[in-house]
Amino acid sequence: MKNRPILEIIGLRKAYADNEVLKGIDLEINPGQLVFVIGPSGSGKSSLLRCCNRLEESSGGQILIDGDDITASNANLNRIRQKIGMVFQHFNLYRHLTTLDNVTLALRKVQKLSNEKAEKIGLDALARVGLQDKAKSFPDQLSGGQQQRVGIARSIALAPKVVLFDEPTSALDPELVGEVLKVMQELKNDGMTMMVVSHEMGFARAAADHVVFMDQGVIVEQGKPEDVFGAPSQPRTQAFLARISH
Amino acid sequence: MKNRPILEIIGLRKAYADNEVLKGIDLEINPGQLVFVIGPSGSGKSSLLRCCNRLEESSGGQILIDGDDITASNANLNRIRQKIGMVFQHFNLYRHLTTLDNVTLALRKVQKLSNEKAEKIGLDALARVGLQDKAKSFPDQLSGGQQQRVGIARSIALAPKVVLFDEPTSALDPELVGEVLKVMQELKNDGMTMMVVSHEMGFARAAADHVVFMDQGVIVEQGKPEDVFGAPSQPRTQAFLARISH
Amino acid sequence: SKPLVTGVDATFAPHAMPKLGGGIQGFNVDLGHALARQLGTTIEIEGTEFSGLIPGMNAGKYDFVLAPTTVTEERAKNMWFSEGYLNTDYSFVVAASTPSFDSLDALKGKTIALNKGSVYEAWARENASKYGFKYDVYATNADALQAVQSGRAFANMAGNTVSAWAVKQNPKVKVAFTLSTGRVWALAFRFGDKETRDKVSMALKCLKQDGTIARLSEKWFGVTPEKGSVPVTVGVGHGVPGIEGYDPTPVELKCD
Amino acid sequence: MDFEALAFTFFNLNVIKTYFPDILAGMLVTIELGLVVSVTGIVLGLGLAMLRALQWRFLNFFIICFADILRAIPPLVVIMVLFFAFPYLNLSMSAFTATWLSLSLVLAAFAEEICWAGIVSVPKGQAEAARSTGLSWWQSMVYVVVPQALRLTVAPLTNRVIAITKSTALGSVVGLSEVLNNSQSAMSASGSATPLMMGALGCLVIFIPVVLLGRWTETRFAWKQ
Amino acid sequence: MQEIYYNFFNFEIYKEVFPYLLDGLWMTLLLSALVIPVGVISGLGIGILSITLTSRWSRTLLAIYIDVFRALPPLYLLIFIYFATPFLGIDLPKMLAVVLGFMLNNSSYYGEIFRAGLQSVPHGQVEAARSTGLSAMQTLWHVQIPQATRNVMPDLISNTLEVVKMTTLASAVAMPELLRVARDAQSLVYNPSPIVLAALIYLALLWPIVRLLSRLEHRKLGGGH
Ligand SMILES: Nc1ncnc2c1ncn2[C@@H]1O[C@H](COP(=O)(O)OP(=O)(O)OP(=O)(O)O)[C@@H](O)[C@H]1O
Ligand SMILES: Nc1ncnc2c1ncn2[C@@H]1O[C@H](COP(=O)(O)OP(=O)(O)OP(=O)(O)O)[C@@H](O)[C@H]1O
Ligand SMILES: [Mg+2]
Ligand SMILES: [Mg+2]
Repeated sequence: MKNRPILEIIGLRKAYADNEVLKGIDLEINPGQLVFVIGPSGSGKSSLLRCCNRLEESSGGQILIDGDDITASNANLNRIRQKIGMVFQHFNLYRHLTTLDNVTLALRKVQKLSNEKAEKIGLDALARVGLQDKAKSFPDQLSGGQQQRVGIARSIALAPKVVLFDEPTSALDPELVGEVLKVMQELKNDGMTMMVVSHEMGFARAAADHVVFMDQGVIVEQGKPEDVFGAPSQPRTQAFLARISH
Repeated sequence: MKNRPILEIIGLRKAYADNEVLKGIDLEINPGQLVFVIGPSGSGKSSLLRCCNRLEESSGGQILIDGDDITASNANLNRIRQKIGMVFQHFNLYRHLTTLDNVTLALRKVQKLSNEKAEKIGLDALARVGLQDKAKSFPDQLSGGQQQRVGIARSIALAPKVVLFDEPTSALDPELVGEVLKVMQELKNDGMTMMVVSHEMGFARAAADHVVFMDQGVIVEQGKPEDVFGAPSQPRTQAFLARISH
Repeated sequence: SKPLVTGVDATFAPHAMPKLGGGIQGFNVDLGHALARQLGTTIEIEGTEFSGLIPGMNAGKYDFVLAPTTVTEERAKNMWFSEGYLNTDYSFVVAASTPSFDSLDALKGKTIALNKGSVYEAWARENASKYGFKYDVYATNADALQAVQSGRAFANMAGNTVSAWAVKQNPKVKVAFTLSTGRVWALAFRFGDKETRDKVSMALKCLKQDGTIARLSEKWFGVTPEKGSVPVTVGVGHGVPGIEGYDPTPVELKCD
Repeated sequence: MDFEALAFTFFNLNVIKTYFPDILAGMLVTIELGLVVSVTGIVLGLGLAMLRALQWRFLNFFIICFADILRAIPPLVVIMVLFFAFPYLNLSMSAFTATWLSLSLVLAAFAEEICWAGIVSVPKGQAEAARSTGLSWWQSMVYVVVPQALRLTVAPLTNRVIAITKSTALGSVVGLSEVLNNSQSAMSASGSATPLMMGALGCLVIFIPVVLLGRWTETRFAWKQ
Repeated sequence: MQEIYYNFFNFEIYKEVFPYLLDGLWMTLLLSALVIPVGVISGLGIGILSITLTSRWSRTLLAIYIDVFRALPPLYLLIFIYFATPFLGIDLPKMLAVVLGFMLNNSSYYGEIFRAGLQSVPHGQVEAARSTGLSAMQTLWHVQIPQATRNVMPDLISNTLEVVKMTTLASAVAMPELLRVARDAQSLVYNPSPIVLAALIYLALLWPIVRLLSRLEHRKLGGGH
């Protein structure tokens, strides 16, 4: 079982009405891997991530998380979702709750932990992102970088098997990007499995185990970062990489 | 008069309550120049721009636009503001108006042009940013890059003497940044005077005539882009440049 | 036995009005209690709005309407009445400084103020053009009288008993003229509810017979009814003669 | 179930025939009053909200007091004071005027709060963009901020307009013959509860279009995506 | 001027009727304590239905419910519920009838307010909550409702003020509250001072609440200078 991938995406399809935006995606993520997904706007990157914890219903294929099929109609969604964290571009912190309450809400309400236990775990998670002293602050009192770090703490507090990041730094001032990437790097070092959609190529080169280039709903090219970035084999990949490094 | 700067900032100070965020800024911008302003978050870049068209009241010093003192208590604000355009980080397009109406509102209401004249000028401005076919669209129907280009059209439609850009691309997907920078480059080629706050160093190297590095309310270093970026003389500048190119 | 339940509109002094210490009082409230005593039972009298009284009675929430109700042919199409227990004449109340008058001609060109939904409103509607006056209707008689005080109306027309009370309370107004009408106040019952009507009417007859009504008139209006007037004259049948719902069968008085 | 008795009480045909004209006349008064109250109330409320956006301390204090007081006291009292007390100051007004003015003030108080919330919700950048192109403060309010604010206010304003227009019934204290009063008068005169039913139906006829108009406006002015 | 004092600010009458008005105040408080929570909770239910129902039919039915009960004058609703139900063989206790009548009316008003509030919560909030495993109900309760409530606090306050004042209608089914008691007292002394006194009591009761709640909102101005 050691070799079993944590996340297995098999022939995944997704259509909005008549518009098919994922046209059969196959992807495996092994424990401890950081998979980096790039691709032009509208290529389906977000849709892929959102299908993985069923924020969107897929229209075909399967997604297995640690062996559980999240696309099954009888899947215990709320349980499986605990295994798969998600970090959003716009943080989506609960504005009415303190940082700590943001992090502990699911612990208290889904895992039904006592307040003390949840708080302990929550403070640990905040410590991992370097924000234990902001536990009592509200999101509106934090900078964007801090908010995103709380967003990360919120998802790792649940001890997920894999965390999905959807452009975690693209709503941030360039100066604040670094602090978030640093936290992600530390998670990676601690052995967390991650799938990251981002345009931070520098980070991808440094931290990714595997890079996936998507376009128009299919995986066009994938491989080690040095291969995909250094010597892309597909013209579409080449064009894209040229474009974003204006 | 040919040599007279279009924008002259003389000993500008700005305080929010007790917190002085601009501590005597002196800066001149000559016709056709593109001045690039960089600096860490909170250093006062936005405050500087906002004082220039008096969205904020300065607390000391003078700002002369084409010879008119905009900080004078009897300044005819609405007239002077026509001479100085502003492009915002979050576009700030009027959501309830079409693209064309966004561009023509001030022409119709401030310059009191007839609808036909205003439309003609508006369509010209939209054409300059490559969006004449989106005249009847609403902002929510456009991509971020398109919205920002409309924002630029809105300010150049008034034929300003100088346009201020406050992080015009930092709310955009990396893929969309290029199209906005391209428009800015074209403006520069057409001889528009501009002051730009941005983190797009590549663009600064290519297009800026002059780079200003601010920190804690003062100008720490300034000069040609190759000097400031290539061989910064101040430790603060060096640290900042190192930080944002993680 | 089950207590009688009824309601009054407590904005109708001195027939029904609040007791400042709590509860309600007035001629009709006393009348209600006397009726109950006569019937060997008790009575619950609720202070409510006139709008709630008629639907309340039809719905069976109230056994009858105790609030002073002037008998009219029109109302008799939808409810039954007991015989009258008081005459109701119409008094015109004016500002204290206005001279008294002795005929309706004095109203020519003037505005009078009335209580909404009252017989006075109906009267005014019929007679407005004849005497050349205008009229406004107000939510309560107190509002109508306020209109006179504010100079918005020349006179307020209301039942003589009510006007007498108002004048006693408020030295800035006075009764200028009283019009006799021959109308009576009676208890109102559900249309066709013969059993309750006959039972309560019988008790009313007894109260006339033993002088209770006359005593209440003295207590609340300071007026001793003349011999032969409605408060002291027991009618032959149940109801008001000449009005729908009248049962002319002579009634044999049975009072305990 | 006693349908016959129910019908006799609430759906008495004879009574309906007799009082139909009265109810109709009352409906006209309600519609007329409702229309003028809505217009003046909303315009006044919007104006106050805009003035409040000027943020002049002294003025704001009065606007807030106005809104608080008129929202907290029963409109009945406002009507009575205007109608009965003002004549002593030689300011006499008709029942219609007094009711119109009072309800307009009350609606203005509510509308001010609603519009203010709407104005606050428009991002600061909108006004800044307008100001930076040379629009005056007033122009940026009128052409940019308020049109966007109003979208948010349609739903709560509809609620309030209906509620306030229904309280035209309070006009009865000053002798105004609108639909609810006429139905109550008719009930009292006829001794039947049927006119109440007629009044209620009359209200439905008047207000359902208002509600539908509110819903329509809301969808019509949703942001074009 | 003296006339105004005599008729509206008559301290002797104030003193005389004050204890009596207090009885009415208790009834107002009691009614409010029952009617407001029921209205808010049922309104929340309607608001939640408004954003969750998807089928055309159920949405139309809900809209009809909301619109009819917003359009019907609550006085008639009360009268019909209390006085028409006996014909159907149901005998509702007074209190229940009042609560039910107000519930029908208030749930539509509060329902529209909560709908607007729930719609104003960004969808990302829901997604974040669901992605951590919170169920739909938990998301609603812990994330959407608290934020929605904040966003529509001004409307909630305004509407609640209206509801407190509206409890006066309960006097139609013989539950005399503050304003009604003041009207009775006015008719007793033939002087409108008790009404003004009642208004002052309302003001004393409601104003602090309004101010306090407004404080909690932390609203900032968006409309630039
Ligand atoms: N809710 C939706 N309804 C309909 N179409 C949608 C929806 N969400 C996304 N799409 C469409 O699906 C396609 C893929 O969208 P997706 O957001 O997955 O792309 P992306 O790669 O994440 O792009 P970006 O870089 O802009 O975030 C796009 O064409 C988009 O218009
Ligand atoms: N309205 C305000 N009230 C009080 N302080 C303010 C206000 N606006 C800005 N400041 C403060 O002024 C300082 C300078 O802010 P400014 O926005 O000019 O910086 P900046 O260089 O544009 O930063 P960024 O890169 O984050 O946009 C900061 O410390 C900020 O907190
Ligand atoms: Mg995306
Ligand atoms: Mg800035």
